[in-house]
Amino acid sequence: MLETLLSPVVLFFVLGAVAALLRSDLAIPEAIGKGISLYLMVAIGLKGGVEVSEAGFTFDLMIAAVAGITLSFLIPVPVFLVLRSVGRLNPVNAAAVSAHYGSVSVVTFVTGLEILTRQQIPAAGYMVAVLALMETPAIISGLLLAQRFGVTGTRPARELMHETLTNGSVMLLVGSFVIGLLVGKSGFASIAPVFEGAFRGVLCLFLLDMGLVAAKRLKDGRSLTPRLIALALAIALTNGTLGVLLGSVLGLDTGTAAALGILAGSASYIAVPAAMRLALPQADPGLYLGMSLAVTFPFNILIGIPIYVWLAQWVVR
Amino acid sequence: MLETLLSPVVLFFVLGAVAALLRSDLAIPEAIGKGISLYLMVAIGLKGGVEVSEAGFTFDLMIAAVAGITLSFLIPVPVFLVLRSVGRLNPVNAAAVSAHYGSVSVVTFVTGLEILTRQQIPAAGYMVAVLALMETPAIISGLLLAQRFGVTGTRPARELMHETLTNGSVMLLVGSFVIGLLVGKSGFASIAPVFEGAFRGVLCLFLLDMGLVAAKRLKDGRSLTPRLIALALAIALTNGTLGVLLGSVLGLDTGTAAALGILAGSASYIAVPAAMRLALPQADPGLYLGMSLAVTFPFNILIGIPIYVWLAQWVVR
Amino acid sequence: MLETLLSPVVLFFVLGAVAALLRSDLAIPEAIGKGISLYLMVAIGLKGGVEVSEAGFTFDLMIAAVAGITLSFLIPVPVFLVLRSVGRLNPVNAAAVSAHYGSVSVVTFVTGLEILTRQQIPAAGYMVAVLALMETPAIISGLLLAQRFGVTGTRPARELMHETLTNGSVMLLVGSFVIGLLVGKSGFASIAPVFEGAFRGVLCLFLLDMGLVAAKRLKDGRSLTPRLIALALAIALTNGTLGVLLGSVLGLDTGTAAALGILAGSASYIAVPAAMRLALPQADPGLYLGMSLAVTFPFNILIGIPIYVWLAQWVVR
Amino acid sequence: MNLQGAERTRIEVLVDAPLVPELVSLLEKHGILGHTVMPTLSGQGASGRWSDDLITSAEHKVTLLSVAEPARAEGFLDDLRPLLDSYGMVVMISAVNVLRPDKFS
Amino acid sequence: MNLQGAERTRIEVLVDAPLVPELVSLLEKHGILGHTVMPTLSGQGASGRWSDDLITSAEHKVTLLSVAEPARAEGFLDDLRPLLDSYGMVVMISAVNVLRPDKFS
Amino acid sequence: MNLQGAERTRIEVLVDAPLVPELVSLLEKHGILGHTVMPTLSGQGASGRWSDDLITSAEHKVTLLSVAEPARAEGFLDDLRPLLDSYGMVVMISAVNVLRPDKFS
Ligand SMILES: Nc1ncnc2c1ncn2[C@@H]1O[C@H](COP(=O)(O)O)[C@@H](O)[C@H]1O
Ligand SMILES: Nc1ncnc2c1ncn2[C@@H]1O[C@H](COP(=O)(O)O)[C@@H](O)[C@H]1O
Ligand SMILES: Nc1ncnc2c1ncn2[C@@H]1O[C@H](COP(=O)(O)O)[C@@H](O)[C@H]1O
Ligand code: NA
Ligand code: NA
Ligand code: NA
Repeated sequence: MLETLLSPVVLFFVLGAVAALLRSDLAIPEAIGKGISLYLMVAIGLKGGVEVSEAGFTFDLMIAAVAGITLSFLIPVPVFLVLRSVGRLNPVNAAAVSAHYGSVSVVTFVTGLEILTRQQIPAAGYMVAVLALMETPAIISGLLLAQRFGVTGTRPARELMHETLTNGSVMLLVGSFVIGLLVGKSGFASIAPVFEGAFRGVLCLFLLDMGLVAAKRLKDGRSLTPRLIALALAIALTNGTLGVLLGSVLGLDTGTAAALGILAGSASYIAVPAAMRLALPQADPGLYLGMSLAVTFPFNILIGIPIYVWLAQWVVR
Repeated sequence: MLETLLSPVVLFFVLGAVAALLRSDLAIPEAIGKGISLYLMVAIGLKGGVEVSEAGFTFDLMIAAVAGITLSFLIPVPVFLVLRSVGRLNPVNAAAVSAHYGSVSVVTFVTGLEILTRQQIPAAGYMVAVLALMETPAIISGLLLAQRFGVTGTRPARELMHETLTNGSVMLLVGSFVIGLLVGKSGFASIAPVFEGAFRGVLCLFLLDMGLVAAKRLKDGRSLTPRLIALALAIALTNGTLGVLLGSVLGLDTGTAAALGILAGSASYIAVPAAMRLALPQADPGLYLGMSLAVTFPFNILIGIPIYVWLAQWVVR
Repeated sequence: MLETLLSPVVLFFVLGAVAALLRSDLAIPEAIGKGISLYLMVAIGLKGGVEVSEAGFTFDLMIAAVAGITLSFLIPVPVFLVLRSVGRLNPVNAAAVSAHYGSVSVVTFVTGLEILTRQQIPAAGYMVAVLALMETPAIISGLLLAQRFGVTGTRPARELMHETLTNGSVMLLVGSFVIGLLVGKSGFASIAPVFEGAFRGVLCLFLLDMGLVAAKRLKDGRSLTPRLIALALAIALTNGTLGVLLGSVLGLDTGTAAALGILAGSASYIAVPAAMRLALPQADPGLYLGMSLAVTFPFNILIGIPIYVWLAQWVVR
Repeated sequence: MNLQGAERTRIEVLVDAPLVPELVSLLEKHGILGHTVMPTLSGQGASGRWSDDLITSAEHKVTLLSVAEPARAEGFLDDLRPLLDSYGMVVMISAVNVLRPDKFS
Repeated sequence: MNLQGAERTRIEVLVDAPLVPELVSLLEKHGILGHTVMPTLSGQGASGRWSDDLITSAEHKVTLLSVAEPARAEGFLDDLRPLLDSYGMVVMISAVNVLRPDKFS
Repeated sequence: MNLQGAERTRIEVLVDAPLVPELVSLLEKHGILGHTVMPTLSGQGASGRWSDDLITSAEHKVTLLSVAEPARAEGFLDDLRPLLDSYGMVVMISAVNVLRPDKFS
């Protein structure tokens, strides 16, 4: 675990967090942060596509895809119930937060892949497809939960469906994955210096930014109570463990099962907040962004990922 | 041609266009798009300069330069007449649009170079200088045409001349070309990872952005009629064919003749619109940007370039 | 010296300056310029840290550190006196300007390192740490000088201290240096393509931007008189010479003594102006930015650095 | 002071970026076909401080400016009122004079 | 309401970025030596929707703000009128109070 | 014109970015707890032209907007006056109507 903490990627996250906690004026311009996050999605999509173009569509791929979609759909239900009872949230806030935990965080996933590669137990390339598939089902679950409790969203279901499926990050991930599939290893070679060679370095800069943003949000403490912070940790850990165990039961290899755990344990802070702000404007964005971005995200980067990886090594024979 | 369509660069253009047509919220921050376009101009300028520093100033270079300048000066005249008669545009709009078609598109040129290199018929390095030389003469033609038809620009000729010659993209192209000439192959080596190694990958990201922008503009359909769309296609095809034939007659090699065709067939959407907005504010920007950016640009990327290349292979013995 | 001027890095600076002097509309988006400057600080910090992790904490390092801090503290005093008497500035402006000359310019330093490397007399890696250490003491000196002359800053000393030490560029340099130390050469390998391979190319783009900004400011000529311009040159040259001589006396090697001269001769235009705007709002930013950014910076890039390097080669036996 | 032009109502709404299309639809429903969106950097209100980090755009705030014929502005504002609390908007209304008043009907 | 400061005319012009230097010259011609330019993100009007893509700056819109002495503002606006249609500008005029009124002559 | 909502004082201050926290403290001292900061691109005044290059943020200007209860605004402006010259600020004051007036006390 110390080894994980000494990866440059994680150290830059810590540097960003420390700068924010010391109230430094260090700040990455918005456009740069946004640009890097688009780059990361293209790079990860391409990489997954190229890998699947090599390995072909396997049975494992299908299993993992079904598992991912199922997790994304179902995780919001218990999370919602816990947030209502233990977290004392009203239905609309509980529904909004639960959708975040069913969905996934691209950067947590990417950091996890880095750490798996460093430990020489790489995850299968098709997990990028699983990542893309897991982004949206949770949004539907969350809205159905809100509806069951009498909260009607402001937007017709069809429109919302369209917005969710054409969400920028989903389109970019899926599109790049398809391009990777089409061009294969040979076509990828000429653009590899940018999308493969530069990947880790750029990821460092992005995690610096994420460290700043997450810590600043934690410090401002908008809407976060100790009770909710504890829940944000417990939910991540439970979902992550669930993901690893499911992966192991389904016969995925160590790295791939760990990746499924990382996906299950992570919470969205790009696609889902945007959808929720639109679909459930009554819900408090300070609450759902606080839990996913300021608590669960740093937890996963620093502690969660090492735990899920260790667990996968232990349970996958 | 299918091979062309399967180049990553073109596929990212298609991805951007698809995202925009599906009304995705995918968007590249302005600053990033602008930054990448500056990078591309520096990279292409340097590359051209280094190549000319190797090959020396040849007779071919001079021939191509004169051909390019002539094309840029003369193309606006027939285009203007067609836009007036077939396109039914008023003089000021016809003049503004014709200047765009006499000038050139850097990204179309760069994408063409990529495809020529993939097909192992590279264009001569000096074509970058020709590109820079072709940017501005068409602006003068366009304004002279407007003047002949009683439209007086708002700005004194001298000021306009200065603004056109010191236009950011012209200065960057020419400046980088000169730097490439001065430092030569050995001086370039230390900066090659950025300006050569990363070139194709960055171009992918830029074409993703161009796809988004072009398709969004086509969808909004400002000022574009079917008749004008047809003209935007026909003018590009005619000019491109003309360029290739001229290159062939002048004895340029296959790749270089194709590049001259690509330049002639392309239409400006950076330098010329900025100049026209200033010099002929009465002209409709929705019209000239619609034709050059939303119709001619995608046409050239997807269909025009392969045609010009194929034509060059056929006519250059 | 001609050789220095023909380095791509310096040529791009000249291109930017020429574009600005010709009143070109060439402009690098703010966010890109800011992003690149953050990148450069991370890259230089990492590089220094990795080198020190290889070489260990040596006696030379400590000597250079003490020398650097001392220079940063003391340089403002004579500079203040000269600005008062020869420059005829009022106390608050003289104090603000003097703080800039005690502190350092990261980009001047980086450009100097490039040139030293090209001439095969590289500076020691620990000079990055010295760079970071020299950023802030001058701010304190400047404020003490202002205070002695009856100018009370608007901010309590403790707050100001905190702001200066947690200044973004200081934190980034120090943080990246520490990360470089922790991960060492092996951990750095995976991110080297971004932070080492791309370094020179990105530096070219940044100096293009700096050329634009510096020349535009010189042209606008806000608050700059010929007398102040002459002083800005003389102060830089004197401090630079002082730095080289001190380095030589202390037994540093040629490249390292030259680097100390470059640091001493350079003037801050990022950290110190921000601090002064806050601490001495009565001081004229047009004045201190004009002298440091529009005069001293270009002077050092084009003339100062070659002189300090040549001097170091001459005095260090 | 006597200003040139014709008087119209200037409506400025500080609102989270994802909600802008909703408000534009509402404007159009009342026949107000022109608007401009402008950026913001940071702010502070009852619900705390924020600054644009753009990792997520869910809380990214923008200003929607629309100059409208007074009667239509009234109608729009009436429809806007019930949304104010859940959308967390700040609404400013003032009089402004415009040239070419026919453009702002 | 009784506001501090002295009354001046506030002129806001929404205009394509390349045309700003023209307007600044026009301001200066009328002795109005101060202005500030502010960014915009997107908009909609009679000539359709736009949003800043900055591939080309020809249609990139900005807001030019100038606070001026009323008589000078009148003169400027009179000269501006004939350009309104071809330049496609939106002009807003209102009264504003300023501190240090001598700065806004 | 008869506008909806309750009248408040709208204060806009054009100021160098590093000084914003100072002004926010001053606002808070007078019980004005809401504000929004907006970007600018370039400008011109008595001290010359500037445009954002952001190599250094020392002269980077922003607009600080705050809508406040008139009496509190008065107090804030009184405290602001002595800083005007050294800080080089431009201050605009106008009346504006707001919905949910309790938010702008
Ligand atoms: N009095 C005010 N003046 C200007 N902007 C305000 C004011 N109050 C609130 N805001 C802005 O509106 C946002 C949301 O306000 P609130 O809902 O009170 O948290 C704040 O973050 C500010 O950007
Ligand atoms: N009523 C309005 N309120 C605010 N902005 C407007 C209005 N009408 C037009 N605009 C802005 O002015 C631009 C040009 O308007 P138009 O010339 O009508 O297309 C639009 O794209 C909007 O950004
Ligand atoms: N009359 C004005 N109208 C709008 N903005 C102004 C005006 N005067 C000054 N400014 C802005 O305030 C800044 C500082 O003004 P000054 O202190 O006069 O140089 C200028 O650079 C402009 O951005
Ligand atoms: Na999850
Ligand atoms: Na052409
Ligand atoms: Na110094």
